[in-house]
Amino acid sequence: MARVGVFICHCGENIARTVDVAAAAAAAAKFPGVVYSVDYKYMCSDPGQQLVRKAIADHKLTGVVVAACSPRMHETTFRRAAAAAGLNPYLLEMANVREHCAWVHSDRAAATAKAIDLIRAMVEKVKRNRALHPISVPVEPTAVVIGGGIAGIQAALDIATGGKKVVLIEKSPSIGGHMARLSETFPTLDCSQCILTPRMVEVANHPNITLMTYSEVEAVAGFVGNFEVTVRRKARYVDLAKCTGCGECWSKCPNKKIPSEFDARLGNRTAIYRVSPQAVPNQPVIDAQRCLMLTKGRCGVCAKVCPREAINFKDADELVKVKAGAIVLATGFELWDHSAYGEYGAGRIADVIDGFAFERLASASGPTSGEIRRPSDGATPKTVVFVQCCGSRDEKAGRKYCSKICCMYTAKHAMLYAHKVHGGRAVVFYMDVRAAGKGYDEFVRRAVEKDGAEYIRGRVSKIYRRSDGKIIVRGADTLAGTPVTIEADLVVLADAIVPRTDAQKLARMLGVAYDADGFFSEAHPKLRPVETAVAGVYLAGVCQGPKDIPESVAQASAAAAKVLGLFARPKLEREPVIARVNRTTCAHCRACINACPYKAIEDFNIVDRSGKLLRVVANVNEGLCQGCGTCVSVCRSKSMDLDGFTDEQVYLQIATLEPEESPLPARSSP
Amino acid sequence: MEKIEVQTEVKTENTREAFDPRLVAFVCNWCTYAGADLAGTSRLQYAPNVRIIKLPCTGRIDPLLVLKAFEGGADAVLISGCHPGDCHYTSGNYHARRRWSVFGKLLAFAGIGGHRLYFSWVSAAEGQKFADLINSITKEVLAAGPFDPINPARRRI
Amino acid sequence: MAKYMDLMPHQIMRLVQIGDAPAEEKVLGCAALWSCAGCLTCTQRCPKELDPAAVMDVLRQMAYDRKKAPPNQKKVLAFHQAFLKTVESAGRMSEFSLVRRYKMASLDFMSDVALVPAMFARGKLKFSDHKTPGRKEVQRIFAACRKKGDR
Amino acid sequence: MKSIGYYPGCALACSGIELDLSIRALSRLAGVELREVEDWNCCGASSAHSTGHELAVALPYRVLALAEAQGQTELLAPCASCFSRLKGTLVRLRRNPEMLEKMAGLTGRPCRNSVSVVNVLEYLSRLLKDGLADKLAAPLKGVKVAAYYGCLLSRGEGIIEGDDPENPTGMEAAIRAAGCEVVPWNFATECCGGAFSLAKTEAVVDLSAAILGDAEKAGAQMIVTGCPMCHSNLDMRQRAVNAVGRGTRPMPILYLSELLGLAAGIDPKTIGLDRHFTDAMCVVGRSV
Repeated sequence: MARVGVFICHCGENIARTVDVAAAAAAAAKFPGVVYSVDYKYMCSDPGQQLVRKAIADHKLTGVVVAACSPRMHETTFRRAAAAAGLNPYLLEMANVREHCAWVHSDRAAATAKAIDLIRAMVEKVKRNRALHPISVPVEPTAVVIGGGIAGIQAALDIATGGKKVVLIEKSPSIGGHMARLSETFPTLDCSQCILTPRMVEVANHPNITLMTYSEVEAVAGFVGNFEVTVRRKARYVDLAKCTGCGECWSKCPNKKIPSEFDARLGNRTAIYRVSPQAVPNQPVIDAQRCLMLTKGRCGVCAKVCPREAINFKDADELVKVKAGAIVLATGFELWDHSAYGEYGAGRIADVIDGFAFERLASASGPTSGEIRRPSDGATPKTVVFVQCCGSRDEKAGRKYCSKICCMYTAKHAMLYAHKVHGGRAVVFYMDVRAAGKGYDEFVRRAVEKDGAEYIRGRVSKIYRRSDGKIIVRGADTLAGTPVTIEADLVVLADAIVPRTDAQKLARMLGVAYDADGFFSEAHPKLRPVETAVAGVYLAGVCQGPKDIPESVAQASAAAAKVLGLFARPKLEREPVIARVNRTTCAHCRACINACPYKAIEDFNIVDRSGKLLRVVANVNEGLCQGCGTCVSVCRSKSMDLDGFTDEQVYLQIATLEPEESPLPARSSP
Repeated sequence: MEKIEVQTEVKTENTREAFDPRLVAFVCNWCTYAGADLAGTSRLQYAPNVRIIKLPCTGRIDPLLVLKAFEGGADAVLISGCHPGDCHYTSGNYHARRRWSVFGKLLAFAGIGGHRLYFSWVSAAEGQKFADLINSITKEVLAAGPFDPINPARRRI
Repeated sequence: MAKYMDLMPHQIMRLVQIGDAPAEEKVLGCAALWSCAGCLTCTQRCPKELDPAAVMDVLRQMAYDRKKAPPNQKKVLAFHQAFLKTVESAGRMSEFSLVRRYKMASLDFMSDVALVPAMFARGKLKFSDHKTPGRKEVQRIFAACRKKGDR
Repeated sequence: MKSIGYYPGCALACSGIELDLSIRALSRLAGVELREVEDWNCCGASSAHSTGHELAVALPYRVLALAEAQGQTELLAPCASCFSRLKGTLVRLRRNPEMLEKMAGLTGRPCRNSVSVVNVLEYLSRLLKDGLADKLAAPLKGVKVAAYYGCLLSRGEGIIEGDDPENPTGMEAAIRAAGCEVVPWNFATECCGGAFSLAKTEAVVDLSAAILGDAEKAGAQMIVTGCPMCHSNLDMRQRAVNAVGRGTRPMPILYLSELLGLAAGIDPKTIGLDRHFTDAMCVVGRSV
C-alpha cells in the first residue's frame, strides 16, 4: 500500500497569498494513500528539506509530492533530499502550484481549488512511480574530429593538449582547409599561411593526435561515450611510412596540365601531387582519375624515380574502425556555384571569378606569385568590380541568410588590389556593409578612405563580356537613384557560403539536426551553441553557420572544452527517463524503430537455449534513448512505455479531473 | 423520442449557467511547460480552468491520452509543444503534428470537433502566448458549452 | 528601360511602402510608369521575390484613372487609347486604324510616314479594319469594365 | 498531336504575317490541323493592362472561354505578347476562382478555365519531336544564329515553365535541328522596347541597336526570334539604327518557324521571307 507524503510550500507569500495552503494540506491529507500532509513557509530551505527527510523516515513514505515552485527550479533539490533520506529520488514528484497556479490567478478560492487538483494529480501519479536508477555509461576518452580546417585543427590541438587522444579525419590529402588558401586575413592583413602552418605542423607532430587525411567517415554507430566511427581511408598509392616528400615523383610526372583545385583552377598540378607546398602531411597522393598508370596501365614514371620505393599502384581503400567517446563536427563550407546566376554569365566568363580565385591571385604562393592577373589573358586588370551578396540574402537563389564574411573579405580584396596594382580602380557593389567586429568597420573605412575603393550601394543586374574583352557590369546606384555601367577587366563575385554538399549525409548518420540551409543545428541557440541535440556530438566552425576565422577558432576551443569536460569522468550518468519494451506483447512491427529520432531502438532476437531464433522484438538501447516517448505513441500493440511518464501514470493523472465526490448520475434510459 | 430531445435541451441550458469548463493541456517539458512557467514568473493572469499534464515531448502524446481526457471529464484538450524545427528531440513535434492532422479529423467525424481539440506551438519564450491561448480557449469552450451535454451533472461545481 | 525613367523601380517600390499623400503624388505623377515596357526583368531579379512589374501595372492603372500621367508621356497614353479604341470598335486591333488614331491623338504626324508604303507592299498594313463578328460583345465588355472603373 | 486550337492574334494578320504563314506551313507539313478560335478578339496586349485591371483580364478571358466552348483543350498562341496575356490570365484565374466567377458574369460566358496555352517555342519543339525533325531536308549548314528570346518568351512566373529565365535554352535544339550553329551572346533576354515602337521610338532604336550590335560582335549571321514585337522592332528599325550611327551590317531577323520552314525546304515566299524590311532572302541566296 502506498504511503505518500505531501509537502506544501508557502514560498514566503508567493504561494500562500493566493492559495490557502492550510486548506490544501488538509484536503491532501484526505486523499487515498496520503499518510502525511504538511505546509511550511520555505520548503526549499534547510529546515524545509529537513522536514521532508524526517517525514520520509518517520512515516516510512513510499512516495513524496512537493507542491511548490516549478520542477525546473527545485526538483533536483528535493530529489537529493529524498535520496539523503534513503528514498529513491524518482519516487518524488513536484506539483507546480507557484508558476502554474498562485502566480497566474488572483481568485483565492479558484486558485486553492486548482492547487488541490494539481496536488491530487501528482499524488495519483507518484503512487505509480517506480524506483529508477541513473544510467551509467562508460566513456572512451578519445575524440574524433571530422574536418581538418582551422576549426578542426584548433579543436584537435586543444583536446590533445588537454591530455586526451584525438583522431582527426580530413577528406582531402592535406589538412589546412580553406584558410590555407587565403592570401592575407582581415582586419590585420597578416599572412594566412604564416599563422596557420605552425598549427598544421603541430597537429602532425602531436603525440595525442592521430591524423587520417584522405579519409572520409563512412558510418557512425553507438552513442555518447561509446561511438564507433567507420572511416574509409582512400587509396593514396603512396606509402606515407616510406615517402620523404622529396618531390622527384611530381617533378617527373608527365601529366602536368590538371587544373589545381587548391588554386581555384587558375594553376595546374600533376597527377601525383601535393595539395600545396605547405601540405600536412607533406607527402603526395596520386589522383587515380588522372594517373596514366592507373587509368591506362602505362607510365609508372613516379615509381621508377622514387628512391624509397614508396609508390604502390596496388593500394586500395581501407575501412578503419575508430572508437571514440565524443565527436566534433568541423566540416566547414564551400562556396555556392554562381553559374546558377544566368545574368552573371552563368559561370562561362573566365574573368568573372569567385573570392577564392582572387585569394589565389593575391597569394604570394599562388599561380601568379601574387600578381593580380586576370585568367583569360594574363593582363593586369585596370578596373576590378567586386559584387557582394552573390547568392546570399537572395530568396530567389534560395538563400535568405547573410554569409557574414563577404563584406570583410571584399574590403580586404579591394585593399590588396590597391596595394598591388597602383592606379587601378576597385568598385564594390554592396547591399549593406556588415562589418561588426573588433576593428572591422575601421578596416572597411580604410579600404574606402585610404585605398580608394569605390563603394556603390546597389545590386548588379547583368554581367557580360563585350567582344573587346571588357566585362560590362550593369547595376543600380540606389543612393544616387541611377543605373550604372562599369567597364571592368575582372569581376569578383562574393559567392554565398554554403555547407559542404555531403554534410547532410554526415548529419543523418549522426542524427544531428540541420536547418533549412543545411547548416548543423546547435542544441540551443543561446546557451548551448557548441553542442548538438545528440549527446557527445559537438560543433566547430562554419558547418554550424557562417563565421570568420576568430569565431571558428573560439567555437572550436569551446567544443574542445566540452569534450574535455565529458572525458573528465570515467563514467557518464544520465536521467533514467527511457523507453521500455514489453517483449511478450511486442509484435515487431518496427513502427518504433522507424519513429525513433536517435536510432535507439533495434531488433532483438529471442533465442531458445540451443540458439534457435524464436522471435524478433524491439529493444531499447539505454545509452542512446533520450526519453522523448515518440515510440510509445506509435506503438500499435501498446508494448512500449516510458519510464517516469508511463501510460498508467498519465491515465491516473487524468482520472483525478473528475472529483470523486460527484459521482455520475445514472443516465435515464430512453 | 421527442420528449428526450426536449429534456436534453433544458438540461443543457441549466448546465451552461453553472458551467465551469475544464481544459486539459498536454504539454512538452522543454517548450510549452517552460512557456507556462514564464507566464508565471511574468505574473500573467489567465483563466484557472486549465490542468497541465507534463510529458517529455509532444511526440509522446498518444491519441488515447486525449480520448482518456475527454472520457475523464475534459471539455477541451490542448496539445502544445515546441515550434517546428525546435523540438528538443529533433522530430517529436513533427510526429505529433502529423498525428493530430489525421486524428483531429477522425475526432471531428466522431462528433468531437470544433472547440474541443486544440493544437499549438508555444516556445519557452512565449509566456504571453500561453496565457492568451488559455484565455481564448476557455472563452471558446464556455461558448460551446460542456462536452457531452447529455451528461449535465458532469461539470457542476 | 530604366535609363529612360525619372524614378528607378526600387524608388517606386520605396514610395509605395511610404504610402503617404506626397509619396502617392510623386509615384502616380512620375514618367517612369509610362516608360515600363513590362519586360518583367525586375520581378525576375528581385532577391526578395517581390513583383515590381505587377505593382507598376497597378500604379499605371491608378494614374490612368486619376489622369495623373505627366504631359511629356502623352504619346504613350495616346498609343494606349488609340489601341483600345481600335479594339473596342472592331474587336481586334488593326495596324492602320491604330496608327491613324494614334497620329490624330498624338499630333505626331510625320514620324514613320516613310515606312507606310513599304508596309503596304509587304502586306503588313491593310486599310480595312479587322472586324470580328462578336465585336458587339467586346464593346459590352469594354462598357462593363468602364462602369466598374467609374465606381 | 493531330490538331491544336489556334489563336493567331491581331499582329499575325498584318505586321507579323510571316509568323502566321510559317506556322501554318510547318503545321501543314507536320500534318497538324490548326483549328482557329472562331470569333476571337484582341487579347488587349500591354495597352489593356496599362490602363485597366479588369479589361486586361476580361479580353483574354473571352478568348479562353470561346476556345473552351469550341471544344478545344490546347491553344497555340504564337505571338509572345498574346501568349503572355492568355497564359497569365489562365494562371491568375486558376489561383483566384472568385475572379473566374466575376469574369463569367462580366462577359456572359461561363468558363471552367480548362484550356491550356502553348507558346511558339513549345509548339515547334513538339512538332520536331513528333517527326518534323526528320523532314528537315534542306538544313542551313553552318549558319551562325543568335537565339533571341526577349522578355515574354523567357520570363513570367508560372507562365514560362521548364527553362532558366536568365539563361534560356528552349530555342537551341530547334536551331541546331535546322542545321545552324548557336552562337553564345549576351543579349538573348534583353528587352527591345516592346510596344513602345511608336510612342518611344528613340528608346526602341537605342535598345534594338544594342541587341543588333552584340549579335554582330558575337559573329551571328542572323537573329532568330519567336515574338512579333521583337521581330518588327529589330527588323523594321534597322534603318533607324543606321540613321543614329549605330548600324551594323544588315542583320536578317527570322522567326524560328521561318528558319525551320527553310530547313524543311518550304518555298521562302510561302513563309513570307520576302516580306521583311531587312533583306532575309539572302539567307537562301536569293534577292527579294
